[in-house]
Amino acid sequence: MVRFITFRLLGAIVVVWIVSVVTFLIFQVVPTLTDTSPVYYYIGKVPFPPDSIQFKALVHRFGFDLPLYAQYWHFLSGILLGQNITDGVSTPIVCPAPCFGYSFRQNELVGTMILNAAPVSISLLVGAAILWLVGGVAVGTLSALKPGSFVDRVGMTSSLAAVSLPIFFTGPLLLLIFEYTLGWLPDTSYAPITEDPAQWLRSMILPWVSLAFLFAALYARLTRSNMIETMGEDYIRTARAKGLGRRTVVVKHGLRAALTPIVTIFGIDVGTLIGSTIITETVFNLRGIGYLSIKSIQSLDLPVILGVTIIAAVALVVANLIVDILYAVIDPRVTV
Amino acid sequence: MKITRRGVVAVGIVLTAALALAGCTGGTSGTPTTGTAAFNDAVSKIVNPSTAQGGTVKLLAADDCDSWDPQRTYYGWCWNMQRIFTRSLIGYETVNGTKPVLAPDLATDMGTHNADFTKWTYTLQKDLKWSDGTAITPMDVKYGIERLFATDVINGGPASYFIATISHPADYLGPYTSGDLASIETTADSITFNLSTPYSDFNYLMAMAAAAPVPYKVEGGADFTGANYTKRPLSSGPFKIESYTPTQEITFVRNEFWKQSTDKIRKPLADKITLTINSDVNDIDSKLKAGTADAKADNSIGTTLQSQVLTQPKLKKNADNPTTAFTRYFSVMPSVIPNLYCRQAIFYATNKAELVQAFGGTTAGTAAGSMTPPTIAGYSATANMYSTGADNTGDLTKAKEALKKCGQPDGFTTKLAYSTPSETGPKVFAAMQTALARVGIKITAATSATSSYYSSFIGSPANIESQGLGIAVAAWGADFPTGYGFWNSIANGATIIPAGNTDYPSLNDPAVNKILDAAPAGTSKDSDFRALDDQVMKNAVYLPILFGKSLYYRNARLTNVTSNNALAFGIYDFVNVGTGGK
Amino acid sequence: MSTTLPSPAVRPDGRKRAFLEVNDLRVHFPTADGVVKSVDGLSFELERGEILGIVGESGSGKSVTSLAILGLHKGSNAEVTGEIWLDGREIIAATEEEVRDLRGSEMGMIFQDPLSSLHPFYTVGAQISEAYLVHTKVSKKEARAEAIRMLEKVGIPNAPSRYNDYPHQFSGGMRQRAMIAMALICKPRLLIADEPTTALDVTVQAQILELIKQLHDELNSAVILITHDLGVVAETCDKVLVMYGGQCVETGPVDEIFYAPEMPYTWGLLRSMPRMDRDRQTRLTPIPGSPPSLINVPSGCVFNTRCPFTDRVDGDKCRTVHPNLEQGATPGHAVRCHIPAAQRQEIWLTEISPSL
Amino acid sequence: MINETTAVPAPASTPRGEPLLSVRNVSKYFPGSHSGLLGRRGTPIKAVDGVSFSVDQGQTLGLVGESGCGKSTTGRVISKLLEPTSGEIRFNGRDIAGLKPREMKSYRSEIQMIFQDPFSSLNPRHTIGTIVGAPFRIQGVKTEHGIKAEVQSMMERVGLNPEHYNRYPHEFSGGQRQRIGIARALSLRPKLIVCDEPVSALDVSVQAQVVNLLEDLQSEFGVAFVFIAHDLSVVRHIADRVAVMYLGKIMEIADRDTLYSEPLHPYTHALMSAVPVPDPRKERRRERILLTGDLPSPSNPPTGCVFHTRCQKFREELTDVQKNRCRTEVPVVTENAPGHEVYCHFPAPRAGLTDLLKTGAAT
Repeated sequence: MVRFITFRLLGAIVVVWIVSVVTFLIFQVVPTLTDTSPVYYYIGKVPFPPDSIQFKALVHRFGFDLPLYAQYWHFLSGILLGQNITDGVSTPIVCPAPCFGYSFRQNELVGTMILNAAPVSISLLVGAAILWLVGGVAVGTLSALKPGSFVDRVGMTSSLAAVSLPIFFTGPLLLLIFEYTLGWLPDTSYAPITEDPAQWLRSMILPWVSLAFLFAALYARLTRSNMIETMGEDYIRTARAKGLGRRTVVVKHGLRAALTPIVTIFGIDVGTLIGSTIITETVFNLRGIGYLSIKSIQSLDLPVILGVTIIAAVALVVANLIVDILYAVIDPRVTV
Repeated sequence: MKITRRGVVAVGIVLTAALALAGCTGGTSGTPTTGTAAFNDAVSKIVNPSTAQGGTVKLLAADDCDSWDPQRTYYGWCWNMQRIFTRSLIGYETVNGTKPVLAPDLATDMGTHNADFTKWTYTLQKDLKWSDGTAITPMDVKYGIERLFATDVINGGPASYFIATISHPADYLGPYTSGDLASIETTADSITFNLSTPYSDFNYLMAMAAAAPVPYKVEGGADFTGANYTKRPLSSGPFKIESYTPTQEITFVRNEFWKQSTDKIRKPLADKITLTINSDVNDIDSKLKAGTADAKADNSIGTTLQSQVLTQPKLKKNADNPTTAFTRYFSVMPSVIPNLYCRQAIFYATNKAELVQAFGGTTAGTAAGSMTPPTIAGYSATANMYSTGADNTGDLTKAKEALKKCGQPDGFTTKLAYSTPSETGPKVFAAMQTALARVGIKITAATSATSSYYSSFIGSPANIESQGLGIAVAAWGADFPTGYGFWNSIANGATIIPAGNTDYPSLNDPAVNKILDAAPAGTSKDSDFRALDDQVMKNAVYLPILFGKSLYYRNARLTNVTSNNALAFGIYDFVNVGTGGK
Repeated sequence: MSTTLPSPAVRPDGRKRAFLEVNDLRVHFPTADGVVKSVDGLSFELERGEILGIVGESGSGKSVTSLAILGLHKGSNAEVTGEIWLDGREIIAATEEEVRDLRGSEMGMIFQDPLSSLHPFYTVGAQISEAYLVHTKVSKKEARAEAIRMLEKVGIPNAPSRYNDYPHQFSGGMRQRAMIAMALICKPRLLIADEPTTALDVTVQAQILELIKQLHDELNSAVILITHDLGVVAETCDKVLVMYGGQCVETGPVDEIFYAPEMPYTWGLLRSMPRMDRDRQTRLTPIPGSPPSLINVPSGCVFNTRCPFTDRVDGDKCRTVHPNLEQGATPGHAVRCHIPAAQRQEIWLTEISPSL
Repeated sequence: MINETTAVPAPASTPRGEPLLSVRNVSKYFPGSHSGLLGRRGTPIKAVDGVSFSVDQGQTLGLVGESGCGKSTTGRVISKLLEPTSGEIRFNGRDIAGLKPREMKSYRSEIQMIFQDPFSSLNPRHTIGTIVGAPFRIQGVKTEHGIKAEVQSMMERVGLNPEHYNRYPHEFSGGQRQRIGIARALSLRPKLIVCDEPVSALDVSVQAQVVNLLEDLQSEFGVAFVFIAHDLSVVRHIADRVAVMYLGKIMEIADRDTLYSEPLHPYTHALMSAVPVPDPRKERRRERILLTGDLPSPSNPPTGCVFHTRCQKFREELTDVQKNRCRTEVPVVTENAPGHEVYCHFPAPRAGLTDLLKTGAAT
C-alpha cells in the first residue's frame, strides 16, 4: 500500500510537471510563433513599437527577454522554493513556496487568489456532491428495484430531462423562481461559512441544487444500471438464500457492490472541480476557482492560468489517487 | 505613436458578455412606473432633473475594471467610473449628444499654449484637496503623468499618446527608475508641458483620466504604490472609495474634502455609489427589471433584456439607444488584394442591411456610408462613396463592372478573418459569403482567438500577407472625440508597426498622411476631415459597415440621468446621477 | 430436532406428508416472446436422510425448481403455482417474510459457481456468520466462533485465519467448502445443491461430494443434488429424477434408473456419455437434435422430437397425447412414456444395455 | 480449390519420419507480480515448464489435468497465441518457436484453435458467414466459387444449415455455436487444430454430437488435434495419445489404451479414481484416492517432484529414503514401454483402479 501510494505520488508529480510545462509552453511559445511577444497578454492594448524602450522595459519586467528554460525555471523555482515579488516600486512581496507567481493584472499573489477562491468552490462542490450523490443513488436504487415500475419511469424520465438541461438553463430558472418570483432568497451574495453560516447557506443552496441536479441525474442512471446488474448477480441470490431481509440484501449486498464504479466516476467528477464549477460560479456570481480560471483565461492572465491549471491537475491526480485507494478499501480483490 | 484600441476592447467585452449566457425569459415584474421619461430621453437630454441630495446609486457590471489606477485603465466605462472620483486639469462639461464640450476641471481655465501648440500651461484652482485632506499640487499632476512613462509598472493605459507628445529623454522610463521629467515644469500653482511635437488636441489628453494627479511619491500609501495603486487610488473628485474587493464590489462615498465651488462640471447628488460585479448577465437583467439595481455600468444590457425592452413599452421608456463613437468596418487588405477595382467590387457587393442584422439589428447600429462616426468632425450623413443601393443590400451592377475592370469578371477567392469565440463573427461571415457570392467572389473563413486577433493576427502586416487575409472584421472608436483622435492611429502611414498595428490595411497614402500630419498644428477645419474621409475611402481599404449603438436601461427612480458619449459609448454619467434622495 | 406434526402435515387423503413434497409445481415466466414454461407440472417427495438427484440438460428446469423451493421467485415476474410442502409448511402461498425465515435455517442452498455466489467485498467468514446471525439470536462473537467451527468442519485448514480471507483468496474447492459451511451453519433439514461441482476439477469434485455425503449423514437432512452428470448421481444419490423440458420424465431409486431405465431420454443420456469403465466405443451415440423450446413445448410427449423410438408406438400418440407419469417395473419407479412397459424393458435389455 | 497466395510457402508435406508437431522442452513463464519499492519483478509464474511431446499427422493428442496445470497455456503456445519462453516447437519440419508474426502468417492457416466458450469467442456483431469466412479474408485466400460458397459448404459439413449464413451467434444454441467455431477453425483446411475444452460447456447429449463431428472431420480432412480437456472420459474417447499434466509439467504420457489400462503415475491414479462413473454399484465399492490440500502455487512449485506434496503414494507407501528422493530430485522420464513415458521415481500400477477401469460389460 505504501509502495503503491509512493509510486502514485511520484507519478502524480510527473503528471503535474508535464501539465505545467505544457501550459507554460502554450502560453509562452504560441504567441512567438506568430511573431508577437506574450507581453501583449499583459499589457493588453498599448502597442508601443516592438523596438521602443517602453516595450523593451515591459519585456524585461516580465522576464520575456530571458531564454525559455530560464523563464520556466524561474516559474518552477518559485513553486519549489518561493520567491520575492517586486515591481521595483512597492515593498517586495514575500511569496513563500509553493509560490505560483503574481498576477500583474490583479496585482495579487496567485496563491492568495486561489486561496480566496478555494473555499467558495469547495463549499459549492462538497454541498453539491453530497446532494447529487445521495439524491442520485437513492433515485437510481429505487428505480432499479422495480425496473419498469412507476417509480422507475418517473425517476428515469426526470433524470433524462435533468441530464439534458444545462446549468445555464436551470441556474437562471432557479434564480428567477426563488429570487425574483417567490422572493424566498432575496440576497444570494456569498458569505464565508465562518462569518455568516446562514447567509452562506442562502448563497449556496441554489448553486448546489442546480449543479447537483445535473449530476444527480447522471448518478441516478448510473446507479440504476449498476444496481440492476448487481441484483442479478449470483451472490445476491446467495444472500437471499441465506434468509437475509430485503433491506440487508439491497443495501448491504447490492448497493455496496453497485456503488464501486460510482466511486470512480465520483472521484473523477470531484477531481474535475474546475470544469464543473465554471458555469455554476458564473451563473450564480460566485468567486470560486472556476470563476477565477475563466476570468484569467479571458484576460490571459498567465500566472493565474498556470496556477489554476496546476492546482486543477493536482486536484485531479489526488482525487484519482484517493479513488484508487478507496477502491482497494471497498473491493478487496484490488490489491495495491 | 498615437494608437488606441479602446473601442476594440470594449467590443470584445460586449461580445464576451453576450456569449456568456442566453437563457430563459420570464414574466415582467415590479417595474417602477414613476417618472415621465421616454425612450432615448437620456441620449441628448437630462432625464428627471432634480437637485434632491442623498441616497445610494446601485450599479452592476459583469466584470471589474481593468484597473482603478487612473493611469492604467483603458475601458470606456471605467473612464466613466473614474469621473466619479478623479479629476484632471480639463474635463467634459457636456457629455451627452454628439458634441461633447470640454471645460476646465482642476485648472482655472482651458490653459494657455504657444503659437505652434508645443508648450501648454495650466494654473490650478486654489483649495483643491485630496480625500486625505492634503492639497492637490501641480507636482501631483506632473507625477501622475510621469507615471505613464513607467510602462513596465504602469501598463495598460493610453500612455502612448503622452509618450509620443510630451518631450522626454529617449531613455526616460518614469519616476520610479528615471526620476524627474524636466520637460514638465511646475510652480506652486501652475504646470507647464513642453511637447516634442505640435499638438492642438492637447486639452483632450488632459481631459483623460490618465492625466489625473497622483500624490507625489506617496501615491496611495505604503503598500499602495506603483502597480498596487489600483487597490487604493486616492480621490480628487466628489466621491472617494470606501471599500474595494477586486472582482466583487467597489463602494464610493462622498469625499468631504471635495468642494462644489471648485468643480464646475460635476453636480453630485447621491451619498453613495456601489458597483457590484455580477458574472451572470441574466441575473443583472433580472435585477434591473426588478428595480433592485439602478443601471448596468458597463456596456449594453443583456440580450434577453434587450429584446424585452424593445417590445414592452413599460420597459422601453426607461431605455436609451444612443449612437456611439465607434465604427464597425471591414479592413480590405491591399497586400492581399492589390487591385483597387477588385477591392471596390467587394465594397459594392456588400449587403450592409444583412450585416446590421448579423451584428444584432438596428439597436446595434445604423448602416454606415463612410468611416467617420457622428460624434467626430468630418461626419456626413450622406457620404457614401460606394453606395450599396437604396436598401443597402449591395449594388451588383457596379460590383460586376468593378470586377471587369479588375480583370477578374468571374470573381476571385479570398479569406475573411474574424475572432473566435464570437456570436457575431460566424453570422457576419455567412452574410458576407452570401453577398459576395452573388458576383462570384468566394470567401473562406480565417479565425483566431480574440486575445491575439488584434495584436498578432490582423495587427501583423506580415501575417496578413502570409495568410492571405483579404478581408478582416474590425471596429474602431476614438479615445477622444476629434478628427485627429479618430483617424491618426488607423490611417497615418507613420503609425504602421510590425505587431500590434492598428492600421490593419497598412494604408500609407501621402494625401491622407499630409492632412493628419498637419492636424496637430490646430489649423484643420471640419472640412479637412471630411476631405480626409473621402481620400481614405478612395483607397477602398476601409469598408464601413455600421455606426455602433448601444442599449442601456436606467431605473425609473434615477434623477439627472444623461448619456456620457464623450467617454463611454453613451453609458449614463453616474457622477451626477441622483436617486431623488431615497 | 423433533418434528411434531401440525394438521397441515397430513394430506387431504389422510396420508402423512413427506418431509418435502412438491405437487404439480409450475413456474412460468411471461416474456415478450411468450410464456416460458420452465417447470410444468413437477411433483416429487423426499424424506429426511434421502439424497435425490435431479438430472437433466440445461434448460430442463432443474435450477428453477430449486429456486422455487427456496421461494426465491417471490418478487420476480415468475408465475409459480402448485404446492411445495416443507415439513408441513406450504411455501408457494406463504409470504416472503415467512419463507425468508425458512431460508438458511430450514433450507440451505449451494450454488454452481462458488466464486460468483460469494460476495466479493465481504470476508468469507463474515458471510458465513451473517447466515448464522440472521436466524439465531447470538452475539457476533458467538457467530464468529460458530462460523470458524463450521469452516473447520468442512475441511478448511487454519480456519480462524482463513475466516478473514476474501473469496478471491480461496481456491475453487475451498470456496465451495465455504459455501457448504454457509448453507449448513444453521443445520437446515433440507439442502439443495445446484450443480455444486460442475465448476470444479474432478479431484476436487470428489472431495466436495464426499463432504456433502458426510454432512448429510451427520445432520440427517434431505438433500437435493441437481446435476447434469450421471456419474455424480450414481456416486451420491438414493433417488433420481430425470427432467426434460420442464417435466419429470422418469424417477426412481438410483439402481433402477441406472440398471433398468425405461425412458428413451434416460437411455439417450446414458448412451451419449463416453465412459471410462467400459470398452471404448468407436462412436458415441448422441441424442439427435437439441432441447425443446420452453415457449413452444412440443405437443404430445415432450421428448417426441428427439426420440428415436416413436415408431414403437401405435399411431401418432407420441406427438398428440401427453403421456402420464406411470409406474414402471418396480414401485417407486415412474416413467412418462407411451411405449408399453414390457416393450420398454425389452428395448433396454436387447438394444440399449449391450451398447453401453 | 484453395489457391495459396501467401509469401512463404510451407513445405508441401511433412518430411518423412518426422511428426507433424514436435514440442521439445517448451516453457512459458509469466512475469510475477511486482514486489519491492523499485518494482523488481516477482518470481515468474511457471505456467508451462519444460514440456515435450509430439503429434503425428491426423492423430489426436489429449492433454488432461486440473485447472491451473498449464494445459491451456500449452495449447496457446502451440498455436502461437503466446510466445514460448524457451524450447522448440517444430511444426511441419520447421521450428516455429521464434518466428515473427509476419513469418508466422503462412502457419496461421495451418494451426487453428477451437475454444471452450463458443459464445464469448464469437463476435456477437458478426454474422456466421463473416465469422466462418474471416480466415479466408485475413489470409487473403481466394477460392474458386467465392468465399460465400466455400463457407456454406463448410457450414453444411459441420451440420449447420447453410441458409443461416446471415444469422448472428445469439440465434444459435450452444452446440450450434461450437459447430460454428469448428467450421471457422476448419475453413482453411489446417493441419492441426488445438481444441481447448471444446465440449466442456455443452450438455451431455450435445457433447456427444460434437465429439462425433470432430472425429468425422478428422478422418475426412486428416487434421491432427491437440485436445485439451479435464474430462478423462471424453479424452479417452477421442485421443490417440494422452498426456497428463500437473503444475506445468507432464506427469505421464502414453497411448490411450496403455494409459487407461495401466496408468503408472500416482497423479494419473488420483485423477482417474476421482472420475465418477454412471454405475452406482461400481461407485459404491470403488476406492477413491482423495488428493489433500490445494494446488501449490506455480510461482513457487515444490522442489523435487512437483507432485510429492499431494502424492498419496508418497504419503502412504514410501520409506523416508524414498521420500527424500521425491523431495529433492526432479524425476526424469522413465520409458516403461515404448511410448509410455512416466515422470515418477517410483512408477507402478495400482490395483484398485484396474478393477474400475476394467473393460467389459457392466456386471
